[in-house]
Amino acid sequence: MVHSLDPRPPLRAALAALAVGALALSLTACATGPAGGTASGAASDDVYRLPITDPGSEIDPLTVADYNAQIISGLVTEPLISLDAAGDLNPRLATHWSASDDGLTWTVTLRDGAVFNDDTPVTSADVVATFQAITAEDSQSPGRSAFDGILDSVAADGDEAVVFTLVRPFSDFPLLLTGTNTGILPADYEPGTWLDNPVGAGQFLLEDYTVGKGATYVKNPKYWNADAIELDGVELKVYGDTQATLLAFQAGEIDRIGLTSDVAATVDASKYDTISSGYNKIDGIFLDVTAAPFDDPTAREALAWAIDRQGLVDDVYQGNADIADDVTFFPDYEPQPAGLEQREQDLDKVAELLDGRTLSFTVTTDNQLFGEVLQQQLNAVQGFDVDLDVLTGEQYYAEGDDTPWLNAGVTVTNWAKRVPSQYVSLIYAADSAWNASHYSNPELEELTAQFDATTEAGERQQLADKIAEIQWTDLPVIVPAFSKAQSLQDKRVKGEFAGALDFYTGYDFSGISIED
Amino acid sequence: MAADVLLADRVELVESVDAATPRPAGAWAALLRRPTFTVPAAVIVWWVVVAIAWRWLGLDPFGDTGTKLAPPSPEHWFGTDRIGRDVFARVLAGAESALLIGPLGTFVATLLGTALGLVAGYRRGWVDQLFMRTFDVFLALPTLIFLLVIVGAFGSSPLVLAAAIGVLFAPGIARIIRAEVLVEMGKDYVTSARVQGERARWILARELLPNVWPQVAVQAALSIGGAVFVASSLSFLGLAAAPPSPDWGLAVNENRAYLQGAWWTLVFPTLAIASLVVSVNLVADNLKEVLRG
Amino acid sequence: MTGLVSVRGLTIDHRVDGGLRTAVQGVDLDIAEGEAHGLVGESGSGKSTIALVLTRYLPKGARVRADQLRVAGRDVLALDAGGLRRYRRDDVGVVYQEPSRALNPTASIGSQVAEAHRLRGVPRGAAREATVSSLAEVGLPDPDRLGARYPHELSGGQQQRVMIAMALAARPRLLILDEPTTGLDSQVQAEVLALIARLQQRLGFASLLISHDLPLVAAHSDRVGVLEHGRLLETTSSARLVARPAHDYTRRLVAAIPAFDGPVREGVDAAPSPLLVATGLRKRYAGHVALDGVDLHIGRGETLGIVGESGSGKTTLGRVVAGLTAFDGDVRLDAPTAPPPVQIVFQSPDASLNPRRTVRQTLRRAIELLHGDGTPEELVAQTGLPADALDKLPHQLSGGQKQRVAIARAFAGRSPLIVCDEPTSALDVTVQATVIDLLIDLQQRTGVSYLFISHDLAVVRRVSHRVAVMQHGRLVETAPASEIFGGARHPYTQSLIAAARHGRRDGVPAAVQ
Amino acid sequence: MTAGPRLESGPRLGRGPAVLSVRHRGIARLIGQRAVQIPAVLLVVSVLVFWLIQVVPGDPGRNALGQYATAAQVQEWNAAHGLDGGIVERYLSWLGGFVTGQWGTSLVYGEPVAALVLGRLGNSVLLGLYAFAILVPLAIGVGAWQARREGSRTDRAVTVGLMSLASVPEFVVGVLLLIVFALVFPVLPIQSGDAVGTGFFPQVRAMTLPAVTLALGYVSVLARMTRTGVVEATGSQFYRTAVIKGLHGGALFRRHVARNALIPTISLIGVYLGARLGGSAVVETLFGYPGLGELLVTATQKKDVFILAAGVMVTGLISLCALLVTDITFTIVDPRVRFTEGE
Repeated sequence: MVHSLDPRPPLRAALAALAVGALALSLTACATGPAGGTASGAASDDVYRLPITDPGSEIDPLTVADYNAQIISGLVTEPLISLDAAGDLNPRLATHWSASDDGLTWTVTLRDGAVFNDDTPVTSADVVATFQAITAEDSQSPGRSAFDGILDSVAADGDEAVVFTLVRPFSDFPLLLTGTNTGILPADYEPGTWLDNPVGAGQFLLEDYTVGKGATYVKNPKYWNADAIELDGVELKVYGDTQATLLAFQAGEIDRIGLTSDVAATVDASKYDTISSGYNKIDGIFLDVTAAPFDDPTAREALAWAIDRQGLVDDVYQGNADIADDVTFFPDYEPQPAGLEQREQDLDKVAELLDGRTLSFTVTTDNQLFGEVLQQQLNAVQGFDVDLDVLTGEQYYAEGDDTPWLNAGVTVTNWAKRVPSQYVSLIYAADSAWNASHYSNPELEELTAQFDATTEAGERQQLADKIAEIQWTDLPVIVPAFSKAQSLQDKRVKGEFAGALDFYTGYDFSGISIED
Repeated sequence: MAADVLLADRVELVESVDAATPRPAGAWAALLRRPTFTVPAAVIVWWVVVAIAWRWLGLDPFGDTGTKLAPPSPEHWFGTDRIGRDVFARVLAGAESALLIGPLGTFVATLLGTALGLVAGYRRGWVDQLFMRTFDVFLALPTLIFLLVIVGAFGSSPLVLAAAIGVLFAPGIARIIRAEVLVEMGKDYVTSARVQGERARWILARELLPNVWPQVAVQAALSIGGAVFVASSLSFLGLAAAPPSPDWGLAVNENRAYLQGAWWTLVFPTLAIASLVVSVNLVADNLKEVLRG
Repeated sequence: MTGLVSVRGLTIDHRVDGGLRTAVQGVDLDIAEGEAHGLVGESGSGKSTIALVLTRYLPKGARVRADQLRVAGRDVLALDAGGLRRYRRDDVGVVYQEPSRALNPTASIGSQVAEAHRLRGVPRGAAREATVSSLAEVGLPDPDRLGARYPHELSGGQQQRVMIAMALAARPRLLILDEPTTGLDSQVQAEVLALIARLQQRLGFASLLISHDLPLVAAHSDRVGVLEHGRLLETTSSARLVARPAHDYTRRLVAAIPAFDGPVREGVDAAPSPLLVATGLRKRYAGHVALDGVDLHIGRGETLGIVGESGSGKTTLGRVVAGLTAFDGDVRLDAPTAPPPVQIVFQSPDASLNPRRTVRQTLRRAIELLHGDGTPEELVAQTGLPADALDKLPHQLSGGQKQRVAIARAFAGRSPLIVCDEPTSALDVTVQATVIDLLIDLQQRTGVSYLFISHDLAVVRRVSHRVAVMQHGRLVETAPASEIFGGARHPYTQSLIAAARHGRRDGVPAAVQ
Repeated sequence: MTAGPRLESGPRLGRGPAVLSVRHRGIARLIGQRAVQIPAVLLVVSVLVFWLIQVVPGDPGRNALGQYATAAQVQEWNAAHGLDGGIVERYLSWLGGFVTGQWGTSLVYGEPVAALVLGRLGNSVLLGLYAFAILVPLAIGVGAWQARREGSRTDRAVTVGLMSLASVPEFVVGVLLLIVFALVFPVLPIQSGDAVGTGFFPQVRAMTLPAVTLALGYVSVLARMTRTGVVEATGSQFYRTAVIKGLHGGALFRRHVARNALIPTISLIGVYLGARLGGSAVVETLFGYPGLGELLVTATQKKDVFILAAGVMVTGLISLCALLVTDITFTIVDPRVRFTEGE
């Protein structure tokens, strides 16, 4: 440092910085230009822009578990079958499927001419490899659980057909082919390399994925049904915060936002299209039947009658759900169980069942809103003293033998839509790892196996009634509502989504277009 | 050093006899004449009273009033929230948790910081070095990450949170107390005590502590503001108060997406936090001027 | 009236907590061109306030009234902003008590002096040259390079020279000196005052010297005014003031001046076994030698005075003897070690008494620690404190009372040796004398020994049986007081004594008794 | 104040130019000391991070595979990602890798940690610097302006106003800014992340709202500090000297107020800057800005120890270096500062 008689005071430097700052701000203002510029990009191309949250996981179609991670890979890969909005099966890479008479083998015929985006044709070998990878002994794929105890082996039948051999008859087997991680990958796919070479036979090609920012896609010209895809591309944008998503939607930076209470309160829904699709999940209230107070069936029943189901539908699901009756048959499933009384809040019945007792328990969940509303409802009912323990997802689903979601006395856990019998094997079956109620009923399991094995409608109806009655009576799980997906969508988007809005059974943008 | 001077031609009176000595009696009277002290003090008293007394006011911060997201009205002064709870009742009831963790954390911080500062300043040498470098560790750890980890590891009971806030704020207090102790150590009354064969413990507790006490009080007062803010930030991050607690920070977090749609659910808890934090800071400022002369 | 300064009926009130406190009342002041005028008063007398009013630098909340306040032909209270600036720039210069605080610590001294030149329109280059000559003018070494240095890199004396250079840069007609040498060593004090006198002779400005030190003011002023509680008691020629003080208060001030030629204390018997024998004391601080082979001994009931400039090592010597710091060498004390045998009385009772503990608490703890057999009440009585002082905090006592408490604490046990480290330097002159009397009285009653450290030779002369002179960490001369003051052999001792006498202008003390 | 080297008072007889070299030696020694201390502190920090993250609930494998994966699958995944050894062993292997530049692969994203962390760090540093470019002049200006009116109604009103602003959560301020400047008057973008890497002006424009949001929270305390500094400087005896010398206006303020008043403020700026350059999770999340703060929060929640450790190392390094730079600035701005043993 040089000493002079006139040392440069720091203030001058500060003033210089101020000037620079002011300049930067004014330049900033100029740079915005006259147009104002709300909708950045995507004006020239027909790109559908979707908000997602940070997947916080590796992107590999075989092992992705997170919803956002699934969409990132799912736009590129193609399943054998997907579900449409009504819950019906929709052929994709498979064109035809049929079961053997004993229901133990399913043969799936593949579409002719479908190619991966690297130009190699999709063959039965690829399908076999994909399902073998999912169900392998050392598979890390979360999709494996769906096939546990059902799928025995998978083999090619020529180039264009695949034979699935089952352990037991399973009439809803094609539904399993629409599930998690079932996008078909080439036989030589090396796990963990997908982002290096985002291979798939789906509707779009991944152009860029940046962690924390989002992903951009362009239309796959070699898609087997490329003509039906009118979009030039799709853009996924990561938002860390509902507020940010909401603002982005209002500013027209994204085309769609889930219709939640805060969104409904904030935006004028009439300026947008309200779109909805079928059922997507249940939030089950799991009661530990081996521990007080819910080892007592009357306590479980009292609880079931104390819940204001319509209140839950209104407060938790914004009315976008149907009240349920503690059974696992979604309303769009055939057959529907008959003969059960629909439970509604009935305080007299509760008082009678409780007979002066007070049920004290803690509800443990990662679903804050559900927990709060449930607690609020129950604490308003004589005989309930409910505490609430809201955990983060990491805490709730923590690894280990004492993980809260499988061990706490009363838990609220969401389960994506499945077929009724799958729920039985996953959450009612005695040997299931996810049986949070610790419930055991061999009869129910037996009935479910019979149900799976038969395709005869009358028999299925009968079995369904019996299964439902056990679920309704034993009440290890209270199913208060079947939830649906509902979103607001920018009016520039035209067309209807073929499948579910949240793509939980396949990604399908056919028929969607952007109005210029 | 009295800061009662301005850019105009003014000067401190060099000859004033009792310039640097404590002047307790008149000071409090002077405090009570300042609106910048009395108004915030009244706000704090209000919140303290509310924090204790809300239970007996017939307020229900949890129940469903039957109308959701109702704007402020004569029935619901601050409106209702997304599940129909009365925001006014929740804001009043929320004072309890706001006034629990912040002050508790400050207490821990002050205790810890004062003890460390006293010892570091008195012992100097390697003890001092060790403390200073330990404080650097906390400087190097991002606050938020530190809190996330602590809460993740030890839970979010008020005691853990108070301890975490205490550990966060203690280094700052310790540094200031240490500096103060270094100044006091240069004064001859400490030397006197040593010449008379006084034990270190006594010197710390009876000679030094009373003299750094005003600084301790000021630091504590200043920290409360920060601690209340950090505590509500913790709730905001979902690390402290658990639903359905009416905690302000939690309310701000839960309702943040309603700023446009139902501003009352967010604005009133925010104002509550701000009123408390600002009041505590203003009171601390005034205390500082009075206690530090 | 054609004087440079003409003040009539100056009254200054301070607004304090809603009320008014009069700091200065009805003061008249006249200073002729080129005159050296003095103002004397103890702390709180309002003398510094008067100095500030002359520059119209008014304290906050101060109310000034004056029938007339003219300096250099300007009506100071009526000046507009520009006029005030010109007046301050051109007509007055001020030198303050603490140059270390009066100089901007973050600006080089050259730039601060240059400012004074630049303000008068001197161009940059010329200002730099003018600065160098200003610094040379006040006798600073190597003025070319000194300008790049910062205030803290200079000694107190050098800093004060810089202040003088700055104040005189504009060649003002009035130089106000507000306690300009307080806190400086006597030798430096003498040099600075001599410098001012020289410059005044050469440049012909008038000066207003303000101080609590009556001999100093009398020695350097033509006329002196005496202030007490904001009132001007008398203004008269300095010789007359000391010889025939008209006012009671002035008489007391004069009487309190430590005599420089009264009888010195007789040496006590050189007992066969001295209380303390120290040999070969050495102490270094970070490369700087504080003690360099000091040998000394102190007899029982004896006072050994230590004199020397600041930095000579005398305070370190006191700390070594009190066992407060590590050192090389040997200190043998012929006394049990159990209750600490050496106590200290410090310079500033403000710092040496814990401000948060009452007198009773302080004394009771001291009695406990020193195994004394008295009570706080007895100690208070012995040291001439009022009984009601016991339950007061230090700030509720006057400076002299505080020092008595500190002394009482040192006497709480039966410590055979007390180190007095400049015990009177922070006190007003009238109080100094009584504190010294108390120390002597206590020594006579208890037979305690003192190691009495002071830069004030008059005080040392008054209390010491023997005197040791320190310079650069060594004792250059140790001899009975009568010898030292009767005709010192060592040239350094001689120069110290000369400087001390100069500060009192030889004729003046002679007039006192 | 905080962290500054101790002031040593008392006159010191220097020897001309030697004084300068003494100061330079002081800086060199300071850097030398810190060069030893900083790695030591960081080492302790890394041990802490590794140890504490163990006790945080959650499991990387479970996180990656979701709730429907079996325990065996989760164990498999963890083993495949090197999470099955003892903690000491894993720490040492991480440390060895970190020192040699092999920062490992993210457990959450499966991408190289170094690229992820350093890329995000760059963004955060940019944002932090921008925020400070706004904050520092603003706070100093406001503080000085307040000092001029010290004790007045406006002074108090500004104090209370800034304090209130500082006690309103960042995201409330941020959302209000977004509503005004991005929705009602759409001059600035909602999401700042899109503009990253698109050139200087678009990026500055996109970063403006988050930077302003970050800056506003700190204005209060910095302005207060500046105000106190100015008030103290103008009450000082050297200020009196300067006034009586006849100095006035800008020269008076510049030479005798500014530098002295800002000395305490500098240390505060240093500490804040050090903390801010490491990113702010809340603001980054709200504005969709890909910064390090947000990444580290995710890493903590998902127990990605590799990202967390690397992230904390770099932010820690920045904090400590900011402190070092602050201390060096101290010695340059305040000629009184000298170094004593151990500081």
